[in-house]
Parts: sequence; C-alpha cells; structure tokens
Amino acid sequence: MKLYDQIFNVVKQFRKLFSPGPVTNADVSGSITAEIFLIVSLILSAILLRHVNVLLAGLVTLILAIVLISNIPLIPKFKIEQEDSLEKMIFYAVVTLSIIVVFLYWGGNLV
Amino acid sequence: MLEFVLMIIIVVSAILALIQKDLLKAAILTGFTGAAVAVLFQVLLAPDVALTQAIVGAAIVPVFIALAVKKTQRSDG
Amino acid sequence: MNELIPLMVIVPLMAGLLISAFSKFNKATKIFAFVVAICLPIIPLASNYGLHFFGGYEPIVDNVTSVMFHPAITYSFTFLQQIFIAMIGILTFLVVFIYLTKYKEISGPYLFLLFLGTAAVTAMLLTDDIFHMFVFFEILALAQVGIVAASSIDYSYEMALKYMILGSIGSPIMLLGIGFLLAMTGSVNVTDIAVAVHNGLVDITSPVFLLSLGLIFFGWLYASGLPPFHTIKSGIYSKAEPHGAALLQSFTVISMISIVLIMFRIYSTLPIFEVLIVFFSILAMILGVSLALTQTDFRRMIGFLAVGELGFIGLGIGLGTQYAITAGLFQALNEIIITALLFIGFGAIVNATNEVDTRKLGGLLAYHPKVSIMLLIGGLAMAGVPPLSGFQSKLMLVQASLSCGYPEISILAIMVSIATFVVFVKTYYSMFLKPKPTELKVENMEVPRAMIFAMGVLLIIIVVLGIFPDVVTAGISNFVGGIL
Amino acid sequence: MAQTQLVILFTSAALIIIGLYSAIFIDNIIKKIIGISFIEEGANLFIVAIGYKPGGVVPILMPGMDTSWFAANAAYPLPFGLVLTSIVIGASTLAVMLALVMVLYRRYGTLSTKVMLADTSKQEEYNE
Repeated sequence: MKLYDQIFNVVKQFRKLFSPGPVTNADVSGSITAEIFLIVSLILSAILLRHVNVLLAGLVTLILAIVLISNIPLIPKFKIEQEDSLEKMIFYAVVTLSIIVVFLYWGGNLV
Repeated sequence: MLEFVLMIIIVVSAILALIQKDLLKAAILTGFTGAAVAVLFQVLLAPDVALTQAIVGAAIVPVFIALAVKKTQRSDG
Repeated sequence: MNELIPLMVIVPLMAGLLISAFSKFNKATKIFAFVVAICLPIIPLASNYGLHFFGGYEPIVDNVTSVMFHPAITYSFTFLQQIFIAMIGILTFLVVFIYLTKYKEISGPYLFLLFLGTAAVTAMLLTDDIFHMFVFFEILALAQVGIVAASSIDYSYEMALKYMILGSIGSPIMLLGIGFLLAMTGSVNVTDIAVAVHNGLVDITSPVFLLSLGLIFFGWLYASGLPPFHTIKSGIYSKAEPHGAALLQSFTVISMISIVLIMFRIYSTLPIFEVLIVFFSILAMILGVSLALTQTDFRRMIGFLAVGELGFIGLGIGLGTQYAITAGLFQALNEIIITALLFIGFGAIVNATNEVDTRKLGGLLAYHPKVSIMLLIGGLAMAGVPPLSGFQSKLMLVQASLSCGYPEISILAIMVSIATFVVFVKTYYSMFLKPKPTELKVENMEVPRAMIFAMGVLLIIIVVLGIFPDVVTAGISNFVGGIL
Repeated sequence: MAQTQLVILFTSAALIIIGLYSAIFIDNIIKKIIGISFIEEGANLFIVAIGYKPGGVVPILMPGMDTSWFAANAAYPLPFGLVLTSIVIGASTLAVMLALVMVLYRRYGTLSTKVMLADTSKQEEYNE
C-alpha cells in the first residue's frame, strides 16, 4: 500500500493547488491506473526501436524503465506540463515544428 | 537593387513593430511591411497580387489593428 | 448524374448563407434548415461515382510523354467519399434537428456555421487539388472557432482564441509545404504530383521534398489534433455545446483522413512518412488516454478519449498495407459515430443537471435509464466489445499490425482499448451508479426527444456496422487498392 | 538562381522566423497577432517567388504579342492566383482574432496573454 499512500498524498496536494474538492477513491485509482498505463506503454513503445537496432532498443528500454520508475508519481508532473495555457501550447507546437523540420531536412534519408 | 531596399524596409519595420511600446505605432509599422511586400510582388511580376496586397496589407490590416487598439488599450503593459 | 457531385458542397454552403440572411423569418427558416439537412445524406447516396471537372476543363494528354495533366479543379467521388459524406450528412441532420427542437428562437449565424463546416469537410474529402483542400481547411478552422465561440459555456471565447492563434501558426506552415511541392512539380493537382513523384521527375531524396513533407505534416497534426495539439483539441470539444462537439469531432476525423490520404498518395514512397505517422499516433494514444484518466470534467474526458482514438486511425494508415489502411479508415467511420453518440448522450446529462464535474454527480440511473443504457452501449463500442462496430475495426487493426511484424503495436492497441474502457467505466460509475449526492438537483426530468432519437439512430448504425462490417470494408478495401 | 529570388527567399524566411519568435516570446496579445500575421505574409512571398521568372514579363497576353514568345517569357501565373486567395484568408483570420481579443479585453481589462489565455483553473482564480 505504500504506492497508494504516496499517490494519495500527491493527488491531495494537487487538488489543493488546482481544483479544490474532496479526494475520492476513484481519483486515486484513476491516477494509479494512469501511472501504470503510462510507464508500461512508454516502455512498450521503446521496444519498437528493435526494428532499428536490437542493442539500442535494449539500452533505451532499460534506461527508460529506471528513469520512469524512480520518478513515480509521474502523472502530476505530467499534467502540469499538459495544461491548457497558450504559452505552453505554443511552446510545444513550435518545438515540435523545429524538431520535425531539422530531423527531416538533415536526417530524412537515414530511415 | 530595389529588392534589397524593400527587404530592409520589410524586416526592419517588422522588428520595429514588435518592439514598439505604443500599439498604434505598431499598427502603422505593420502597414509599412504590408506596403513594401506589395511593391515586392510588383517586382516579382505579379501586379494583380500586388494590388490586393496593397489594399489588404497596407490599408485594411492596419486599420483593423488600430480599431482593436482603440477599443482596448494603447500602451503595451 | 455527375452534376450532383459539386452540389454536395454547394447545397450546404448556399443553404447556410440563405439561413443567416433570412433568419428573422423564424418559422420558414426552421423548415428550410430541416429540409436541407434531410437532403444532405440523400445527395451522396443518389449520386453516381465519377469525376467532376470545374469549368468543364477536361484533362489534357501530353502527346510526347503521354502523361495526363489536370488543368481544372477536380472532384473525385468514389465509394469512400460516398460513405463518409453520407455519414457526415446524417450527423449534420441529427445535430441540426437537435438544435432546431431545443431552441424556439433559432440563431441564423450558428446554423450557418454548422452548414459551413459540413460544406468544408465535404469539399476536403472530394477534392483532388491540394490548394483547394488548404482553402477549405482554413474555412473549416474559422467555422470550428465560430461554433466554439457561439456556445454559452464559460471560457469558450478564450478557448476559441487559443485555437485560432495555434491555427494561424499551423496553416501558413502547411501553405509553405504546399508551396515547396508546387515549386518542385509546377502543379497543385494531387494526381499530377503523385505521377511526377512516382515517375522520378522529382528527386525524392532531396531535402526540399522531405522538408515539404515535414511542413505539410505539421499542418496535418494541427488539423487532426494529434500531439502537441491534443490539449487544444480536447479543450474545444469541452467548450462547445454537446451537439456542436459531436459535429466538431467528426470534422476533425474527416479533415484528418482527407489530408492523410493526400499525403499518402504523394509521399508513400518515403519510409520516413510511415515512421512519423506511427510515432505521433502512438504518442496520441498514450497521452490521450492517460490524460483522460485524470480528468474530472467529463466533457474534457471524452475529448481526450476522442484524441486517443484518433491514434488508431493514424496507426492503420502508418502501417501502410492494404488491410491496415482499410482498418484505419473503417475505424475513422466508427469513431465519427461512436464519439458523436457519447457527446450527445453526455450532453443530455448536462442538460438535466447543469453539472459537469463527475465528483458532484451520481445516481442518475433512476432518472434517465434510457440515456444510460444507450451511453453504456456506446462506451462498450468505443472500447471494442463484440459485436459492436468498434470491435470489428480494432480487431482488423490488431491483425494488420501482427501481420506487418509489429506485435508491440498490437499489444499497445489492446492496452489502450482496455484503458479506454477503464476511463469509461469510471465515469459511468460516478455518474449513474454511485449514490446520489444530496446537493445535486436534477432539474429537467425529461431528456429532449430529439436527443433520444439521434442516439437511437447512431446506435442502430453502430450495431449494423458491427454485425455486417463487409458492407463498408469491401468498398473501402477496393478504394485503398486503387491508391496503393 | 537569380539574385532577386534569393533576396525574396531571405525576406520570407526572416518574416517567418520573426513570426515564430513573436508567437513564443511576446506577451502582449495584439503584438502576438501582428507577429503571427507575418508568418502568413512570409509564406505568400515564398509562393509568389516560385512563379517569378528572371527577365520575364507579366503574365497578361496583350494584343500583338507573339504567343510562343509569351509562353517562353511570361511568369508562371498559377502561384499568383493561389496567393490572392491566401491573402484574403489571412486578413479574415486576423479580423476574427482581433474581434475575440476585443471581447476578452472587456472581461479581463488587460492585454497580457499570461492572464487572458492562461490555464482555465487559473482564470477562475483571477475572476474570484
């Protein structure tokens, strides 16, 4: 139950910060599901790198797993980055644009 | 040679528009950019586009911005 | 009968203009809007397949190289266009019907925006001209902003302005990409560009060609609300009226598939194209579902789920085989119907309680049993439970990714389906099954008849498509065989 | 590539970069909208530059011109037609954005993006 308590506390603080209201079991179980789903799906998609290079895939998966699991709980940090203020949205849009352009212009033929 | 002058006008007035404290001045400088772009279209053998851009970029857009500034506030702060 | 093809765009456009001009004649406008809305699904079903050249400029054959050029804006109408336009027509009819019965005094401009959006997505599906597609893409963005801003929900203006500002970054970038393509091929007709690319007239390894892919791809991300635009897309769904949101998500899905099919025809020879689409689709699935799990506003939650489901469509197209693309397009069709059902159903709850926070809701099963049963079936269809339509398309996708040699993607797809189901059950429990909080007041005991009717129609389509998927998939598969 | 075209390409690149910079870093919403309209202008400029032919003539067939000479020397008119549409779309988008800003200014009394277009939960706090 350590994970549950830890996430319960985080959700409680989080609610205090953003939208006040009672913390219920459904909230916490939702957060835990999201947490586990996020970790597993990110690691699973890292395995897709094996089509590029098997060694790279193993290395990336291992590092990703260690980084993600040692940073539990992820969802609150994650949600702060995904809020709907214009600044953050434009920032991510422009960063994505520049990554796509740079990657395609110089590395598009490598794949 | 003309296009160099126009390029300098476009870029400088665009930058000046964005560092102005007075928003009305920014609107007028936007009109400068629009007009210079219109002349550039004429240099590029597109007189029909130049006409449209002269009306839209040099007159309508600055007027819209000026109206918006008049209805809100003039200083950037 | 090919004269009917341009009518599919012209009828909603003209009807919208007339309605907004004569909206003071309330009764006559209502009848007119209703008649036009009925016509919308009938026109594509009555029309024959074929091409339409605007201005009558037939294609010119170059005698030396025997390559065909298309000087006119061309509309091509095949089975895929027919089924999607008919579906969007049915949806527009239902939404207009709900709107007309909900308000006594109708607003002409709002109906104009609904019809304008329908006309824009119809044109995007039909057109074979990349710049024509861009123009209607911009018109669609304006219509979407209008629909959001016209709703009376708090902070809808803010959300509309945010969407507009992001759009005015996304669309010039897409225009720039179209400009690069135009510079290399000298044409804006997609068939001509694709012929030029496949015949080797364009160097497909040149950085400029790749750059044009990147720029158009960014515009596509904005149009379809994949990351980094998933927050704004789910935001505008949650700030529109529920029936408006049902239409908005169908606009998103249709603009997504029409742009991606054009990109597929041009760039399918580049391996990086498929990598990019699969990458962003997986990101959309993960982000959409995991953010939906943490939401408390159920409109926002459905918005994030809709974004997550978009990932499945992208996945099907990114895998690139005939079976996979068929599965992706079939999933797009299913998603339009299912998400519309969910938005309308949850809209009925907002209508009854004026409350959107799931923590303050509960015990509504006793008040609205019909709505709750229909919503349950819709949610099961979205999660992919047999024998509903979502199951068929998701099964096809899982099979396609297994046969392409990517078992990880199938596992991921199944996991996302399960998580979708968890999100739905969590919300369903807290809205319908949990004991009713004492401070919750159920104001309107009656759910509008039009909403029940709309949900019933959509539910019938879901069940029919789930039992007889071949009605649609055979035709889509033929179409995909044609563009591969 | 001719010198004129190169200058045009630099200008349009400069306009696009100025626009993207202002989208991220400028706080005042009206200036941000002005900056974003520069992106559109840069894209238009680029597309017109595609149709340009160094030493060519305006693509209007005057009476008395030889048709084959005209076909060899006139600029390519298709991009010009496209840009006409694009300019009008850009102006209408700008007008809608400014109208929304005017409505929102009445509610917030400021033009700062950080206040006006922040996260929804923070806006609720501001209004209280």
